Amino acid sequence: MTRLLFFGRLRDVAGQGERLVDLPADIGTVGELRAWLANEDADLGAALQAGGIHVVVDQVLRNGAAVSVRGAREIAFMPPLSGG
Amino acid sequence: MTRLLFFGRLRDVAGQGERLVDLPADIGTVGELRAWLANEDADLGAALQAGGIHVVVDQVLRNGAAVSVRGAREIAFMPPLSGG
Amino acid sequence: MIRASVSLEPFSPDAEVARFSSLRGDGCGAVVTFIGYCRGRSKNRAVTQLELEHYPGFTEAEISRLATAAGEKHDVKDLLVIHRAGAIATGDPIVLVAAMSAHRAAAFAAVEELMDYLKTDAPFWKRETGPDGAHWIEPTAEDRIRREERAK
Amino acid sequence: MIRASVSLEPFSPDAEVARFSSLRGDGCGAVVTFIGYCRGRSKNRAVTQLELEHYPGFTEAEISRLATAAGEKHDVKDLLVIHRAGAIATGDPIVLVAAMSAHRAAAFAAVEELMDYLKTDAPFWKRETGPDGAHWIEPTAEDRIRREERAK
Repeated sequence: MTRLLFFGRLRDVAGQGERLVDLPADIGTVGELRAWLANEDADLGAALQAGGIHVVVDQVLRNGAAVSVRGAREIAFMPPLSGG
Repeated sequence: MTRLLFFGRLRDVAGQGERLVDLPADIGTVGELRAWLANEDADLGAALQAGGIHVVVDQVLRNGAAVSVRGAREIAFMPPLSGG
Repeated sequence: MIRASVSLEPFSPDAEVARFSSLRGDGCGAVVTFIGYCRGRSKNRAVTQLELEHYPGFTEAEISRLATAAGEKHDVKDLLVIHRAGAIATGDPIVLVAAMSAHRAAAFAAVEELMDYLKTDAPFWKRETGPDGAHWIEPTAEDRIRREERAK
Repeated sequence: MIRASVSLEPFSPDAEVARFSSLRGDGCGAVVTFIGYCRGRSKNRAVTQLELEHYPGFTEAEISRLATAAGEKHDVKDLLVIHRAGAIATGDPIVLVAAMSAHRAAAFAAVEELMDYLKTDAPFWKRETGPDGAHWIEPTAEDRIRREERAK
């Protein structure tokens, strides 16, 4: 199981802050994960493709569609930071 | 009676921080006051002539030998400020 | 020491600063603190509630990393950061930053630098609720400019 | 409000800051404080005692004037200054400056500016006693330079 986290306005779009999913074996990258999510929820897919979205894989900031998500336990999608 | 105040190293030279004096009637300015004090105490006179000494007459900063001391109740001699 | 934490409950800046400054050695000549409070207005809109969402673990690590960077840049070894998350009432403290150093310039610089970092780079998502509903907030242009000025 | 005082007894910066910040309105977003402590060393000499002589009445009036100038320059209306005088033990607070404002830049600027003023222009005469005797202290070249930079 992989835990997906959505923050800020992405949480609103996703409808919840956290989703536990079984990723299909053919999903190996952030780009493939986004496409898979868009397939089920077009609004969420569009929001994840927008500019300024950062991806954190197992608590490490990893940007770019090619970043691997294989074996990841936690993948977070972060909209632009509000700051403190 | 006029109260003379000496601060910092001037206090050390004067031997005390405060002196109550009866100023002679012919002493009308800071310059005349310094000369009068020097007459009694050459070391103090020299210290009061040194650079950076500020004079405060009745709690108002008033620099220059020509400043009037007539009617003053309190005259303070301040060496360069150490700051806070 | 660099101490960074996120608090889900209201905290007392006075008590935290007292504890922090009690740890100073006799070479410490300066303690600078900044406390940011939740204002009742933001950009001329009334604010009735502020919510700060954070990413547990990641947010603390990022704040700690920013504090370490600000400390190293200004040669300040002792820094404290406490940042609220959750629902914050008007008038409550949001962030406390404190620094101690031998002389004042370093402590001032470290606290200001760290606040500039936090304002733009801390992983928080801020939602303000007012009479006209809730809004997600992003850093202001002024915050970005201060941050960029610092980076020069 | 501008509050400036000289204290002949040790004071608690924590209690004073708590009182000051409790007076903030809901438009206040920032409180900045500086606390200067008596160090055990000065310019690589050990210091066993520090004495700060002041001119009662005149010193308070001058500090108040400097605080008003710093506040007006940065549009900060609420400033607190407490300055020790007398014999000060190593580790004791010497000066507290606190400012509150809507946004942080003004409060930081007012506190730093006022500290720069105080370091060179406050009517105090400072005597440090160490193993090699007592010395009267004048502002450092660094203090004067900071002060002049500010004046530009």
